[in-house]
Amino acid sequence: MDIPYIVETRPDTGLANGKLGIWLFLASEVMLFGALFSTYIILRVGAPEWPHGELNVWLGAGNTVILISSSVTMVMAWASLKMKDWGKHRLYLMLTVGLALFFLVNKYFEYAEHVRMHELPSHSTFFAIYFTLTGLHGLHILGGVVVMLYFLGPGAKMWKANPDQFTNRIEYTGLYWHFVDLVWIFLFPVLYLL
Amino acid sequence: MDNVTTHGSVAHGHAHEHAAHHELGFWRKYVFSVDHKVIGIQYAVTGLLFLLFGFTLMMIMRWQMAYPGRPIPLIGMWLGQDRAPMGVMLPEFYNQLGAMHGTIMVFLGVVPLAVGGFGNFVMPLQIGAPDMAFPKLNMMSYWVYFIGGVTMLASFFPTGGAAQSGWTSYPPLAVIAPGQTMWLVGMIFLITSSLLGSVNFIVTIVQLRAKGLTWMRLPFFVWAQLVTAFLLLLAFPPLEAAGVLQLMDRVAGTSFFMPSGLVVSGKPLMISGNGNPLLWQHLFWFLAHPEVYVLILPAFGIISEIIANNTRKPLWGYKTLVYAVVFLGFMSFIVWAHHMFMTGMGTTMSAFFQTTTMIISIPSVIVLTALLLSLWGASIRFNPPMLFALAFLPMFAIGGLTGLPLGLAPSDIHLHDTYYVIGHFHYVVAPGTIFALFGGVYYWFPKATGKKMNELLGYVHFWGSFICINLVFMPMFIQGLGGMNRRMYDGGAQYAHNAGLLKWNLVIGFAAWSLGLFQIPFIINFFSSIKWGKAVDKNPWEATTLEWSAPSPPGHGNFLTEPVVYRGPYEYSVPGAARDFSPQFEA
Amino acid sequence: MLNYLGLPPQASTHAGDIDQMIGIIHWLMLVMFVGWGLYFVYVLIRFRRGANPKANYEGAHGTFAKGTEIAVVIAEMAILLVFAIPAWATRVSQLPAENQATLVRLYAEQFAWNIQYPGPDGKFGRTDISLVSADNPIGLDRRDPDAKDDVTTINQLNLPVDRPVLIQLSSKDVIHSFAIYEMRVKQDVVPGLRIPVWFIPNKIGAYEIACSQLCGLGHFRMRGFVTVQSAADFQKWMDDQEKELRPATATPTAN
Amino acid sequence: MSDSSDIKSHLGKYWMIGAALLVFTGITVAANQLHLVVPLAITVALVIAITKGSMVAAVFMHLSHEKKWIYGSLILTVVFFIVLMTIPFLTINDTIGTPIHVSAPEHTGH
Ligand code: HEA
Ligand code: HEA
Ligand code: CUA
Ligand SMILES: [Cu+2]
Repeated sequence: MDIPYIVETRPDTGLANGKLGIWLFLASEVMLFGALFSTYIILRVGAPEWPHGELNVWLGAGNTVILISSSVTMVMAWASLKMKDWGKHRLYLMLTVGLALFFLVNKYFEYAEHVRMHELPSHSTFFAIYFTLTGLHGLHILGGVVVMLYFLGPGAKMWKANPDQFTNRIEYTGLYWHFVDLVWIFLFPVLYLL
Repeated sequence: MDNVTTHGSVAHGHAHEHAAHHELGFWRKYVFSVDHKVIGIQYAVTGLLFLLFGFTLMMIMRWQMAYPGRPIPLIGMWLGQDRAPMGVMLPEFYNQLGAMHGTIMVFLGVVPLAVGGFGNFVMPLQIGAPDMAFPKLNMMSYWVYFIGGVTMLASFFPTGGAAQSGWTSYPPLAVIAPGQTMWLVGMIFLITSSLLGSVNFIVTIVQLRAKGLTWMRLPFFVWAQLVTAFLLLLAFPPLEAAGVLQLMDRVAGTSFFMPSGLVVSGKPLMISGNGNPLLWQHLFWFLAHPEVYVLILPAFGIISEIIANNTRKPLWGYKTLVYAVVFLGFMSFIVWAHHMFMTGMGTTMSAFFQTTTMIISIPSVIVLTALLLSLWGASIRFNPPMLFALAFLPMFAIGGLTGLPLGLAPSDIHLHDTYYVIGHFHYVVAPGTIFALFGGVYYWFPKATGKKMNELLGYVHFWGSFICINLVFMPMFIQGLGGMNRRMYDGGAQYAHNAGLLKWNLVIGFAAWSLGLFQIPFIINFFSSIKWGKAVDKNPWEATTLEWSAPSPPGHGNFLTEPVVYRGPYEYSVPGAARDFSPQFEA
Repeated sequence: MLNYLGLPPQASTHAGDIDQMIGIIHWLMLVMFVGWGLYFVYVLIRFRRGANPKANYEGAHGTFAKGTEIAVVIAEMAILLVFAIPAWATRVSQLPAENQATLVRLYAEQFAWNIQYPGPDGKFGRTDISLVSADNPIGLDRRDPDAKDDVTTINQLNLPVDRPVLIQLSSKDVIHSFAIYEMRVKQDVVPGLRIPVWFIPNKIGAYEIACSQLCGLGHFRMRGFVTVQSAADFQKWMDDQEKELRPATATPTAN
Repeated sequence: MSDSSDIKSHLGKYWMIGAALLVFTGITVAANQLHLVVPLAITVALVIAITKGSMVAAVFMHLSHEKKWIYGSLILTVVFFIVLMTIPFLTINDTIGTPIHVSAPEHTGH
């Protein structure tokens, strides 16, 4: 017997295995970031004062724009596969990777500036939570980049052998990617603006 | 009956096909296997070894408590100068043993055995699936767990030794004490492993149920695993976050859990401050309370299977049992701060947590009542698995009932952090969960190996363990009510008010070491039965659930024909049926 | 019941209430355990394979289970509403007025209890962590007028009998827990917070402070002593302490 | 969502949502330049963030039409997420202790 419902959906749940799996994984991620946001609230309310304007709003806003754009290119990369347009898919996926790297480079300059100013995590609880939240988020971006590079490189072979399964994989990668974007949508106002 | 013969003949044809298809080398077959049965056995054996190791740590500690300051016999001289100079245990080593005993038992022993082992091996078989939904992820879960375990073990060796701030790792102590960094890294691996595993479990149960296996036909064990997986999935991430934060406090000099103005051994601590030590406790117990139900739910599942099988009748109130554990799982997320009543909690929140704690005791009462009523009208076979399952009931009852005075904040004032708490939870986890796990080993051993374990050795193991374990944990209630604190290097000998309670330390010590001796028949039985045990066919217990329709041991892909389910899980002694069991898999 | 439970002797006014709760809940536990236990033993004998070779598919009937479950719910809710929540409210929220009580500050550290009495003026002197030293463990600023008459001790807590005691707990380093078993008080000492705990000792005698939260390798020996005295004895002790203080404050401190 | 003609009709929507997200980002930043009082600023920023988040989830992640197991798991997650956001906070604030504010010792880690 082979494992069923890898590509086709199970009639009574209407789902393929991977779809449910990735959503459950995202559920656990929600709780992971939830704990950090909870930490943020408790530390902020308990602090005698909370710094304002320590971060560069324009860099943050720029990175928001980059991530939102990458979400659009990601969904287009999947939609192109659905329409069997391999060339477009490659283009959009590469664009997504490019935007993700752009984000990381931006983040690198931001970090470097803080380090230069001796604004390290040990400086205050604000910088502690700032570095932890954005660092963890950055690791998620990096993870996404690795996965997308895999699908641009060795993983792409599957398109020939099993296009439906490949499309599903891109869809799941997309779900993850949109989630990472979604986290940033909250991180940006919470850390940069408030 | 002719059903069985058809299966048999089919078995032949398929067996050849499989042999030809899947010729894997030794490494892929037994070490880096993606087969849920192999992974399940890997988890189970690793978990058992960790249980034995965790127990050994405790036997050493009980020596120090029974005879404070006397050299440890046999192994004392081997422990080294920074642990036990001249064989006499140092306080810091005692604290390391305590913290690691708790951590190892919970995260490296019971959970891997109950979820990773039994869950992995039995659950796919019981739902008629060929494997887990994501076999490679399954293999990864095991190896990530393995790395976490090795990290924990290795943490004993660097200078400073292992973690010594209790399994609860409360900061600021945990941030300033040695040994904690490796503990945190190990925990992050273990949590990751559990998260991967829980995704796999839920998807498998939701997606891979065999034809005809509706939700209300699921064996109760599968329900228990499903709820457990949700607890792991949603409760563990906050501890992962908390672990990262504590790691930052240790290595990056942050102050998430460190308030301002700390003075350690006379010197002000150079940190930015403004952190909150209670924040850790919230994040820790947000996991750790659901975690204790992770320890008990699989045990409920195992003993339900064994009891139904050996009473030869359906479980009483199957649906009620299912609703009760689902409710239990849900409630377990909102009771955690009953571990924190003494942290200065006000009336409102303490009333909230006392109320939820009392509410959560109700589903446990319902589960126990249903299992007890299942015995009425039964025809009970007292074989080793059944003895362990039956003993579970009153033992869990003692553990559960003693949770009630702890759940009421005013009585917790007296009992908090005394041996009463130690007694409470060991009754649920040791003669409770561990007994259920022993029962499960005896019960599913034939499925995993095709051999039955020796019954006589089983009886010796059961009665010896049953008597000794009660002698270990019952006196702890006396000590706790008398006001003896837990985590005492000298067993509480410093305090005058403990004077009358110290004699129990001797009783407990001897009982614990005897308990250790009574595990020898089990270990012998376990390994020798693999080779010399009585060979059995695929359904030696005459059971009804799906795993017993597969060959023992099941081959790759588990079932010879696609299983179809025709009825509920516990159709024993159906009036008018030819035999006293009507399996799910027979039309 | 209480005698059988082996609780330590009671030495504060509220100890009886807490013990009563512990007693009642243990009665409930005992009834449940013995009731179900008798049933359990009975079924094991009555329905063993030898005595009942053929199991009954239907099994138990009736509403017995529901009845017991409802009884348990009612009992638990009664204990919760009648005893537990009100008892907690009086224990933690209704503190005695500071001038009606013996006021004490307690600074826990690895592994000792540092005690500060406000002295006759009833005011605690300023403390500052930069002043902490071996012979001034709490960093008391003796130049502060409020601090001049403050009595400090280590591990020795003297209290007058029959008068409310209000202790303000704080910690210099890690979490400790302040417990006096005979008084039925226990309160974690959390760094960064000053947490009050109160009780009325009603029996003259010697007791121990037990640290009940793992606080490092010396946790097991972090013991303090409590002496509950008659009001006169306590006053005398306090006067002696003040006398010892005077020469020390008279000579200007070199700093 | 299976055949390609179906997908085509969605493409426009994806671009539209992307554009809307960018506009909202602009609004957040603009609102920030107004220097509103803190509670109002928090409300505005969070309302916008929640709107943006819902758009990503509903459209890009197709949550507007999913299957019941996914909704079920997510509802459970959201419930516990809310618990995690509120109850530790409420408990830490319902304390009989009072915070001791000490200025931190001069920091050497600079
Ligand atoms: C498997 C593990 C497990 C389980 C199931 C439980 C179950 C319960 N626990 Fe326990 N608990 C722990 C593991 C567990 N606990 C651990 C590990 C700790 C300590 C951690 C640490 O500090 O290190 C702890 C600590 C702990 C505390 C904190 C104490 C303190 O530190 O001061 C509290 C307080 O409320 C508590 C309450 C409860 C309650 C109310 C239940 C309820 O769910 C119990 C409900 C069950 C019943 C009410 C029994 C029903 C009985 C019958 C129907 C009678 C039948 C009779 C016969 C068969 C004869 N537990
Ligand atoms: C699942 C959890 C679990 C389990 C099963 C146990 C089991 C036992 N525990 Fe433990 N314990 C904890 C979790 C657990 N404990 C925790 C969390 C703490 C708190 C730590 C802290 O303070 O931070 C604690 C603390 C604790 C203390 C208090 C120490 C102190 O406060 O200083 C004591 C004291 O006696 C104790 C004793 C025991 C004993 C005698 C057993 C016995 O029941 C052990 C019995 C074990 C077996 C019988 C296993 C045998 C295994 C085999 C035979 C395997 C064979 C192998 C093969 C076949 C391959 N434990
Ligand atoms: Cu101080 Cu334990
Ligand atoms: Cu709990």
